[in-house]
Amino acid sequence: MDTKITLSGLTLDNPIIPASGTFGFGREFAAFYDLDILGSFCLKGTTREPRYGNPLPRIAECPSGMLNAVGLQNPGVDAVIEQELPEVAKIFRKPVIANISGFSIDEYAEVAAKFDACAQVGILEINISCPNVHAGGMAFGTDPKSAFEVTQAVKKVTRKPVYMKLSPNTADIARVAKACEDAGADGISLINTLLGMRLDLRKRRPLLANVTGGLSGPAVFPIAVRMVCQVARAVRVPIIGMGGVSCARDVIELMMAGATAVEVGAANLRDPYACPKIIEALPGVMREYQIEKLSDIIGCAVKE
Amino acid sequence: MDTKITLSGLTLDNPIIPASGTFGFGREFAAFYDLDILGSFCLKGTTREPRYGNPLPRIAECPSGMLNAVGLQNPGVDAVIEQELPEVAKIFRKPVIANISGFSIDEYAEVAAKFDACAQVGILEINISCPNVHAGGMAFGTDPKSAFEVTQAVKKVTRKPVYMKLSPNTADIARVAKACEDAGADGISLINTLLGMRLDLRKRRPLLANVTGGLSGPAVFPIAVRMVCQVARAVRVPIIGMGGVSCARDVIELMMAGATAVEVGAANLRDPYACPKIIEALPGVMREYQIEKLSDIIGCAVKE
Amino acid sequence: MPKSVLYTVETRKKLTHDTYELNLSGDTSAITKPGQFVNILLDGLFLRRPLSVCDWDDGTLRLIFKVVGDGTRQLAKVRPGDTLDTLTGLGNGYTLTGRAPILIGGGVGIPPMYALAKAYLRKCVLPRIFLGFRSPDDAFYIDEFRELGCETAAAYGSTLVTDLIRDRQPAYDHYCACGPEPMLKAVAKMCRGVGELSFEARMGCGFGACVGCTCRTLTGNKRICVEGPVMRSDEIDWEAL
Amino acid sequence: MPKSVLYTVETRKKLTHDTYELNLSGDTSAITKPGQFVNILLDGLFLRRPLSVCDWDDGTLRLIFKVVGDGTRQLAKVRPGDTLDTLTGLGNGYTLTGRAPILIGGGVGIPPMYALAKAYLRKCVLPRIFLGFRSPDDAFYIDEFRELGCETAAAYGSTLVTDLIRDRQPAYDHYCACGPEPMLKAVAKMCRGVGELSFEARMGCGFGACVGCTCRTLTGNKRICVEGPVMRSDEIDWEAL
Ligand SMILES: Cc1cc2nc3c(=O)[nH]c(=O)nc-3n(C[C@H](O)[C@H](O)[C@H](O)COP(=O)(O)OP(=O)(O)OC[C@H]3O[C@@H](n4cnc5c(N)ncnc54)[C@H](O)[C@@H]3O)c2cc1C
Ligand SMILES: Cc1cc2nc3c(=O)[nH]c(=O)nc-3n(C[C@H](O)[C@H](O)[C@H](O)COP(=O)(O)OP(=O)(O)OC[C@H]3O[C@@H](n4cnc5c(N)ncnc54)[C@H](O)[C@@H]3O)c2cc1C
Ligand SMILES: Cc1cc2nc3c(=O)[nH]c(=O)nc-3n(C[C@H](O)[C@H](O)[C@H](O)COP(=O)(O)O)c2cc1C
Ligand SMILES: Cc1cc2nc3c(=O)[nH]c(=O)nc-3n(C[C@H](O)[C@H](O)[C@H](O)COP(=O)(O)O)c2cc1C
Ligand code: FES
Ligand code: FES
Repeated sequence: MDTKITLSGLTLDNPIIPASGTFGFGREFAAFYDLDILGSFCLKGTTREPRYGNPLPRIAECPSGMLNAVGLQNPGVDAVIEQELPEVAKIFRKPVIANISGFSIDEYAEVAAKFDACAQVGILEINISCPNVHAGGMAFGTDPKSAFEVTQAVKKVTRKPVYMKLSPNTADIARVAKACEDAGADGISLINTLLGMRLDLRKRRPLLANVTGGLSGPAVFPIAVRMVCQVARAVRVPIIGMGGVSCARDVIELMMAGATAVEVGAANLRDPYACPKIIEALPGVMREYQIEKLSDIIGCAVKE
Repeated sequence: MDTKITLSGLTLDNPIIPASGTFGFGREFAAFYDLDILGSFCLKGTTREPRYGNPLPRIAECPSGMLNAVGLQNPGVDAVIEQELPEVAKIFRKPVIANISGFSIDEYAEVAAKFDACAQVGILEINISCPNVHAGGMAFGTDPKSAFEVTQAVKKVTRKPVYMKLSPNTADIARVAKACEDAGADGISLINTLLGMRLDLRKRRPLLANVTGGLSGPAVFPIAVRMVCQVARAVRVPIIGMGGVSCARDVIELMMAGATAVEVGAANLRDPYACPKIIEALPGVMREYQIEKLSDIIGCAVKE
Repeated sequence: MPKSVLYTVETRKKLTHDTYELNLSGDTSAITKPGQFVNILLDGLFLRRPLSVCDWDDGTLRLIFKVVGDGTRQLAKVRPGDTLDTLTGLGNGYTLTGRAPILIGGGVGIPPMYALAKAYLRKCVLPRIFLGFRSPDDAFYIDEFRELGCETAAAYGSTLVTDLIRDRQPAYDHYCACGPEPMLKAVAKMCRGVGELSFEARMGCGFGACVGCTCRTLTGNKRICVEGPVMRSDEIDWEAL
Repeated sequence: MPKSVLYTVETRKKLTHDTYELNLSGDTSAITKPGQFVNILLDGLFLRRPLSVCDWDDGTLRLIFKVVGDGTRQLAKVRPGDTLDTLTGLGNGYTLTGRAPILIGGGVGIPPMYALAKAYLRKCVLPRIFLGFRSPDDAFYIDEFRELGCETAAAYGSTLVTDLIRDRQPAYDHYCACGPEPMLKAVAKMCRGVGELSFEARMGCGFGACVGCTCRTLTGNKRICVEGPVMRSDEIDWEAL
């Protein structure tokens, strides 16, 4: 059973990567298990400045999923590099994926340039689901043009592989992915959360202080499979698939849809052992579906 | 307890309306209960020509939901009017909602004109999630301009209230809704299904013969709440909300988000008694949330 | 007419490494013909799971199923006293045609053949039974059919039920089959005259509402859950399936 | 250090029309302080449900909860022998400061006060207890606190626990409170000195990973599930809550 996969020259022992924002900087999970069993892991979304994020409540329950409106709480890129990365090094010996958010193209580039200097960081994942303050607040990721610009700006300042993380809140995700590839992206990550909302019926107002939040968890899995497939058909660069993955079977499904690696998000919050359980179950499920080498199945079910 | 609501002059005893495509022409449900307890019901999506739809399999299980790729199977508008409507009249004495699909603006208008002559039909619901064969196959409903054009064309041929049914597979549903309102729509219905996909891991190919299908059921409810709210803030015409409704509490939530009435889709397939159960539970839930008159709460939680 | 019934689990029996028999109690008045099916709601799953009626009488119902996924896995764990939210009396069922029928079942297509055999016997017609299994380890119910008094033959692995029938050359005036599609096709191709075949489809509802199971036939569109699952062999459009 | 434990339900007891006590057995070694909580996974619900530790010893754990929604409704139906997938030993807990503490609980904020009272008693400190309930029908555990030997007063409806404390004028050098936010605010405003308050928040994980529960305080951002739920009254930024 060979579970190795390769992302832009970086070979991972297995395709399982905890998703940004659901794994902090790994510390809380290191209390439960040895993080080195993971393929890699994604750091919390990082911005130039420290951010508190949105007021509480930030979390709401949904059928087979959850809403979050954390709002990119993070200590800012300098603190992440100076304080968090050295701590991460103590609990995880493989390269990590830095996740970068920004509200302007400059901010993306500036944060990327700083992470470029960190040996520990293997891949930059650029989250373009944030509202673009310079273009009326629509997310960078819903518009191919701004997706192109962010990609280009980040590629200029780093030699690390750049993976653009796309928002599913768009009518044509393949176009956005293609724009990123055209601008030089080394890979595509998808999907981020779907915009959702719940109400507090008693108080007759939105449950989340931020009004809307991002939907993730198994509920979004069929959408993730579809989008991974669409993007896989549109681009040649590798894809990190995610969205509702909760078991080894889901990993196989996203990979057959075109993902080279798979991030696991909300499942970590529900069950801190979600990733180790998936990694443990993988060989058995591979056997069940007669898969010798995991990298063989990438996109096998959606060839046109 | 007053559960009455009014849609463009049509007063319904309660806001519960089985959604198009999940209720056939009512016959199967009439075997389970008296349909006259419903507010109204939505006929199967009807096209100009009879359609077989997509090959099997057309259905896939999802977490808290399902995919369907029925592909608008229907006997065509003439058969619906000549054969089905008289049968419907035997089991349902209130006005029904006709649901119209088309692949060109002419087709929409032609089918709408035919239903305009049917006294039994109280509202025309125009499903603009279908691919526009004249505009590269993108759905009418993802583009404000074609949504405007369909609305205008249909309004020209009918004096019945016209409700435009929107697709959620778009980055800005409020813009599409606004375009429909500008073109004279009397109301907005939303949401149709989200594009999803599942794979058959054993066969290594898409589970649905059509490759992709539409996701519905509780999984999509938070997205429906968000979109109903966004549209409620963008337009003044009444909204029929739907997407994942499965209990009376969900009805209240969608109404507080801005819906005047609520359609129930996939829940009918899972449990043929879904609608009667919801209608029975409504007064109790109204009491719980201190609602005297259901029409009082429309949009109450999302006033800006 | 379909009906919604809450059945109570009476017994659960393991028949093979992956196949189980459930005996349920509850209202069976909606079941009128062998070949009909029920559709069961299970915790945490959205769609119901269709299973053929294997046997029934006034107040009891028997099902046999193979564990293939989440739903059947859950069903294999029910305990006596548990209840199952079920739509019952679904589908058309077999017509009980003929004086010398052969009944052909493959794998989980075997269960409905049991109720069918009993129904023929009640009409004083003695059917012959042909069963196909993947391997001897997968076999079940051979003895049960024999106990009914029916001559029963079983094929395993690469020997197909059709081989069996070709070998035995039974005299028959009608045939009824249920099993995987390739088996149904082989049976229809080989057997003389018009028979009845029972089909499967992924179902959204099981009672005719969603047209999720509609297939094309030579006599028009048919919902497998209402106008099927049993269809005449001469109406099948094998190309369109 | 949090731990994942499968607890077994030993007993379930109805305390009031909507409030239940559960006694569980299983590994409690992760629980070190009163005021900590556990987070329970329930069938068909995505997020775990946080509940305060009401009492614990080596191998047993007691919870008290009020039915308010789907999760607690399901929890009210567990039967002895059922198991609960639980993260245990979460949060910081109370510090057991003071020689004459008053413990103030409102509604479902009362359960942690029970373990806290016992912990003080083990230190030979006798706390006084002030409890607030919506109505006499909602009252529970008054006798249990008295059986510990603690002077226990209860307020109902429009009489608030703060009224009670104002009336009784207890001598105290520390206070600990848990209950709805308006109560905590009133308590902090009225009570002398620095006390400890336990807060609630909607939680994505309960063990510090999602920062879904982070609140602003005068001493920086704090995750209610890790740096809380118990916080010092002088660090709360009441405006920011
Ligand atoms: C009319 C009819 C009668 C049947 N009778 C029997 C029987 O008596 N015994 C038996 O073991 N099986 C029978 N089946 C097949 C049985 O329905 C499936 O094995 C079962 O639904 C699988 O569910 P799962 O959750 O375990 O598998 P999963 O693969 O997890 O199911 C996922 C989805 O696919 C559907 N599905 C998967 N396989 C099939 C299938 N073969 N046919 C239809 N839908 C499927 C499920 O219903 C569910 O919606 C019958 C099917 C039909 C249509
Ligand atoms: C640290 C902590 C300790 C608690 N201790 C107790 C206790 O000992 N006894 C008790 O009865 N209750 C306690 N609560 C409140 C309890 O967690 C909620 O009543 C419960 O989660 C409601 O779940 P539900 O599914 O019944 O309600 P729903 O309203 O259906 O829950 C929906 C979602 O909102 C969350 N939620 C709802 N109400 C609250 C709340 N008040 N606080 C936090 N999350 C909420 C749920 O966890 C769930 O994620 C505590 C909460 C926290 C944060
Ligand atoms: C609490 C929470 C916080 C998140 N924060 C971030 C973030 O900072 N950056 C980012 O790119 N994605 C963030 N995400 C999105 C996830 O990384 C992931 O794309 C999404 O949740 C879908 O995967 P899932 O369904 O497995 O959770 C967050 C998700 C959750 C649930
Ligand atoms: C099997 C099936 C068939 C459908 N057919 C139609 C249709 O013909 N026309 C239409 O406008 N919507 C159709 N829909 C969409 C529903 O009317 C509804 O918009 C959607 O399912 C969301 O609601 P739900 O989550 O309650 O199912 C169909 C949905 C299902 C599940
Ligand atoms: S399964 Fe719905 S019509 Fe047959
Ligand atoms: S609930 Fe996730 S950090 Fe507190």
